[in-house]
Amino acid sequence: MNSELKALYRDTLLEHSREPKNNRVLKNADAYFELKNPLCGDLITIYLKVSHCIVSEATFEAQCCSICTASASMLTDQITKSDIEGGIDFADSLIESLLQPGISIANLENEEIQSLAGVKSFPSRIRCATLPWEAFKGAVSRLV
Amino acid sequence: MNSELKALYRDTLLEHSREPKNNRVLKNADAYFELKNPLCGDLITIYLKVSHCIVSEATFEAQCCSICTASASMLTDQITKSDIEGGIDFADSLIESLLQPGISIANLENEEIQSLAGVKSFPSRIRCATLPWEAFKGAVSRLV
Amino acid sequence: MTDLLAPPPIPAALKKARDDFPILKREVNGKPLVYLDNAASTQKPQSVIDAITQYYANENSNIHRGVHLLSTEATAAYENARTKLAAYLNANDESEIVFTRGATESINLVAHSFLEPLASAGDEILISHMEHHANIVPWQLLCERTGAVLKVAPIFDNGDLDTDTYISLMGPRTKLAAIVHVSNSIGTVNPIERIIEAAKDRSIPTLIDSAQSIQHMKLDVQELDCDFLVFSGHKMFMPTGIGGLYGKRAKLDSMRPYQGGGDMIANVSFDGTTFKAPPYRFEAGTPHIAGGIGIAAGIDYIESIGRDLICDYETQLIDYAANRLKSTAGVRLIGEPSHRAGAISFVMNSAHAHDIGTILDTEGIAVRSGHHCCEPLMKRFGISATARASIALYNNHEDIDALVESLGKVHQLFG
Amino acid sequence: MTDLLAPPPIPAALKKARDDFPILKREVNGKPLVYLDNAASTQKPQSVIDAITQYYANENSNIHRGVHLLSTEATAAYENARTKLAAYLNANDESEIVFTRGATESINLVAHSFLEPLASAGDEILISHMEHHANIVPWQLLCERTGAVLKVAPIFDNGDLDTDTYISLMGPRTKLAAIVHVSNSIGTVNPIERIIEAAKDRSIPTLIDSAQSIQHMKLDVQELDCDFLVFSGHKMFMPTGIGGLYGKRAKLDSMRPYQGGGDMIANVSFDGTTFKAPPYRFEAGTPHIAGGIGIAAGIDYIESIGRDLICDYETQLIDYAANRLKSTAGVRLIGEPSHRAGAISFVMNSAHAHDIGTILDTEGIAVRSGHHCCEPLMKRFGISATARASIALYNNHEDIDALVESLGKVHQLFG
Ligand SMILES: Cc1ncc(COP(=O)(O)O)c(C=O)c1O
Ligand SMILES: Cc1ncc(COP(=O)(O)O)c(C=O)c1O
Repeated sequence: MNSELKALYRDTLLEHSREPKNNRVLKNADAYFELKNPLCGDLITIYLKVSHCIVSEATFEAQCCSICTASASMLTDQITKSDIEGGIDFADSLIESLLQPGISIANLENEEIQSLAGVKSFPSRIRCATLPWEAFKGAVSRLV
Repeated sequence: MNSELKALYRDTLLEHSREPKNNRVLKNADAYFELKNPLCGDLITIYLKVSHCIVSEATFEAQCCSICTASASMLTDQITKSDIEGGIDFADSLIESLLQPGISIANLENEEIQSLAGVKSFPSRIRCATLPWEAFKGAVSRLV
Repeated sequence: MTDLLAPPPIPAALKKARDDFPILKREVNGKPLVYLDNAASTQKPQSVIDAITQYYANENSNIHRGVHLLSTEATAAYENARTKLAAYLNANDESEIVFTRGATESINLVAHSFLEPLASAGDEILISHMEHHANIVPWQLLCERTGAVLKVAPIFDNGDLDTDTYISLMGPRTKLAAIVHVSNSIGTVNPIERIIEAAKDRSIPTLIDSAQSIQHMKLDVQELDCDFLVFSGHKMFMPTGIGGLYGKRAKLDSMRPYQGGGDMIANVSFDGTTFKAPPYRFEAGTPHIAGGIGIAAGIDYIESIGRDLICDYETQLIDYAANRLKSTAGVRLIGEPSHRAGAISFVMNSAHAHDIGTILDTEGIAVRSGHHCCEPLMKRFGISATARASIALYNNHEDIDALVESLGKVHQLFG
Repeated sequence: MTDLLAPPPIPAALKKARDDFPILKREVNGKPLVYLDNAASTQKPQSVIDAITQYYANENSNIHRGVHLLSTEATAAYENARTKLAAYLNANDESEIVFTRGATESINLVAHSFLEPLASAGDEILISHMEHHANIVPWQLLCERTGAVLKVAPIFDNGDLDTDTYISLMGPRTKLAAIVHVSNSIGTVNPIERIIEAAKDRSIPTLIDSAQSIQHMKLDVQELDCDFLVFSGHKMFMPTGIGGLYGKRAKLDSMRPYQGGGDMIANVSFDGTTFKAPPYRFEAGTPHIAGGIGIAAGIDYIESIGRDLICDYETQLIDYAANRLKSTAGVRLIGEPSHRAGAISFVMNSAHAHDIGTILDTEGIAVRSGHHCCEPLMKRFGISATARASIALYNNHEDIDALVESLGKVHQLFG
């Protein structure tokens, strides 16, 4: 296995994909958002429960690859208990750092999430990593 | 001027194109047929007056090149006073001999018409020579 | 009893053929390229590439309207491609071959020029559950415009078409029966002879999507007696941006134009415009001339090897591949049709199709991962994506072996 | 006073450019090729030919749906062409560039996806009398389907558009004002800035047919502020079978799909299908990938010389040609527009356009003879055909001189 591939499939990422956290439908969600990657058919739904601008619960449901699953698992972990605005900022800077060749994602605090950085050597997989974060933003936009 | 060009623009042909015979509308025609070469916009109409299966008068009107004009001029000459069936046979064998690379047109009696043979070296001009003959066939098909 | 896992022998003509494709000498990620994505697009032999280069470097000119030599030459070369395609499909006349961008445009052309004027609310269009989006969406758009209804025949769990039901869905209001000949995602070969026969009995026009069969087997449109047949050049060793529609002349004659513009008109005037006879009526504007010339070269190439030989060998190779994949740990085939050509779809217990694709890629192996433009079919099997290996004449058992070996690594990684 | 018959000096960049086009080294009928049929199709520089060869020999793969390297590379190369075209036209965003087969398909796309849903019986579409069939027939077909009416603005005897009348024909029911930027048959440059301005004042959408201007001058779609602009690759040194449509994003967003199939959908299901955002919504099926790559190479080529330099030089050369032809015995120009680009049409007293074309061809000179897909314009001038000389950046005064000399021979022969 070459080194880029090793960097892509780090243990942290594989663990999240094998045993994803918060991988279930949230029946009483305040908002949810379904998003699809039309290139491959990957499909993800993010569910949010929110009170006083704080995410009290975040879950997801997906038909997707290991990277997307791991990314969603980390996302739900990251944003639970955080305030919405902070979550959006985090999502924005993560998406940007994955899309822009120049920017590293080292400056994001969450170390687990840094294991997503491996996709940057695989352009066709970047969208797999960003999809849950885009869905999260979609869900937030639906909150009243 | 190269030899093929000389063979194309023989004196006989140029004379017919400069002073075409029967180049007029036939008011009391029994049938007429307009035909266009959509590749270049050339347009020709053949008019026929017929009695007892003999062409008594044949004329044409055209917006076309020298070859088409000369061919039409020769056509009206050739078919006047001939019986219709013979005219159609003549048209068919002329068209075939112009279209088929193998066949020469030497076996057609009319010597003037043999001056059309030059088009065979200019594939894009063959239709110019056949157009009047096709229009003639169209006009015959309209006779009652 | 034959050994199902014995690699098929490669005929001499095909051993040599591999050298004709320059891209197969390329390395990908430091490994020799193993190209198993042929259902998406095949590679091009040097002779096709040369024909294109030669055209642009020596003959380039617009066609159909010039008296100068370049134009006459280009016109002859382009029309020669039509003649060759007509012979390749054994069409009755070369005017039955319409050039398009590919299978997709061909189907859209039939939808617009043939079916739309005939379709009223409540009329039916019959397709199957295993169609490519190209043979679904144009009909859905048409249904939206006309009120016609799309009827979808089911498939069995093994990926075979439920042909009886397909035929039983042919009714008095069926205005077209369209069917894919070979499924691009699961490789099923459909019994189009039987379908066409049944449709003819009921006077229903037929359209065959041969995008995945024309490069793998002999097709004879007169024997088949279908009304329309569509295909793409880029999937049969030819350039991108060109493909075709075969249509019975009587059908084409009855059809309205598709796009409007130069070259498809007899007369243009503001009082009224008249149109040329088929095929030109359907070919507006400057066509993809270099593409046509590439089609002619591509047909020459295929014929120089022989379609029967290609078909025989490929059948053995795809069966070999299916058998090897079936006995690979962690791999599950999607669709095990009774008659297969060209393609195999599979999933793995642990790794998603995308992950498989990425890992294979680092080994130099190109397969496709995704829904293969067959979302309804994917849904039918309860999945969103598969990995797909698809072959062409230049593939051999070593390619399959490399695939199987690398899938072992995937299995290891994802457990 | 400048000497009207003095040949324009050739800038160094363009002197060298001639060597970039392999076909210009060819002989035709034993004479060096003098290619003056550029309005029909331009020749291709080696760099464009190489880009195509390179693609087929090393990168060929289907795009947009693959995770393997070839597919990723091909997708990037194809999308790079879109980015370059957007920059070339100064579009606001690359999603405003839709790839099509060429100008003809682009206009048909606008007719189907933009105008048809808006057009009711009695609505009007405005064009001019000097349009190419591509900017006439699609609207006629649309009028037939919807009951809309085609309004045609007249032109003056010198071949200039009667712009005042064109503008005065813009009314409350005008749903689109379409106009050719540069006439392909008589070379008139139309005042599109004024026309677009007037249309905007009346909230009428505009379509510019730039098939004959995009290769001769700088175009800035944001400055022009037109809604649509169409062009063909093969007329701008690029491959056949590819071209484009620029459309303002807001307009494109409002439009229904064109062809249906793969790659233009978000979701396909038998319950309902949803479509992608522009430009993909309008690009169904496998595109002409090699064509896109050729577009990128072609733009690089043009930019390496510089559009301003090309435009300046060509203006001088076409004026030189017009002046020389005007003083050639037996020659009559058709159209002497106040502002000319690219093309000159002429007839001779004695020889028909076809005869001229044939004789010039034996001298190695390629011009076009016919109606140039502008039958209404021909009728306007009371003729059925012209001979047309049209230039590109590699032409020079020697080409014009050769033309003029050979016309002398025609005059001699036909008297
Ligand atoms: C002014 C103009 N518009 C449209 C077209 C049509 O272009 P194409 O045939 O490449 O679609 C042409 C080409 O002849 C043209 O000159
Ligand atoms: C079965 C089938 N039909 C239609 C198509 C569409 O072909 P294209 O994208 O070349 O138009 C494809 C190609 O993916 C296919 O596999």
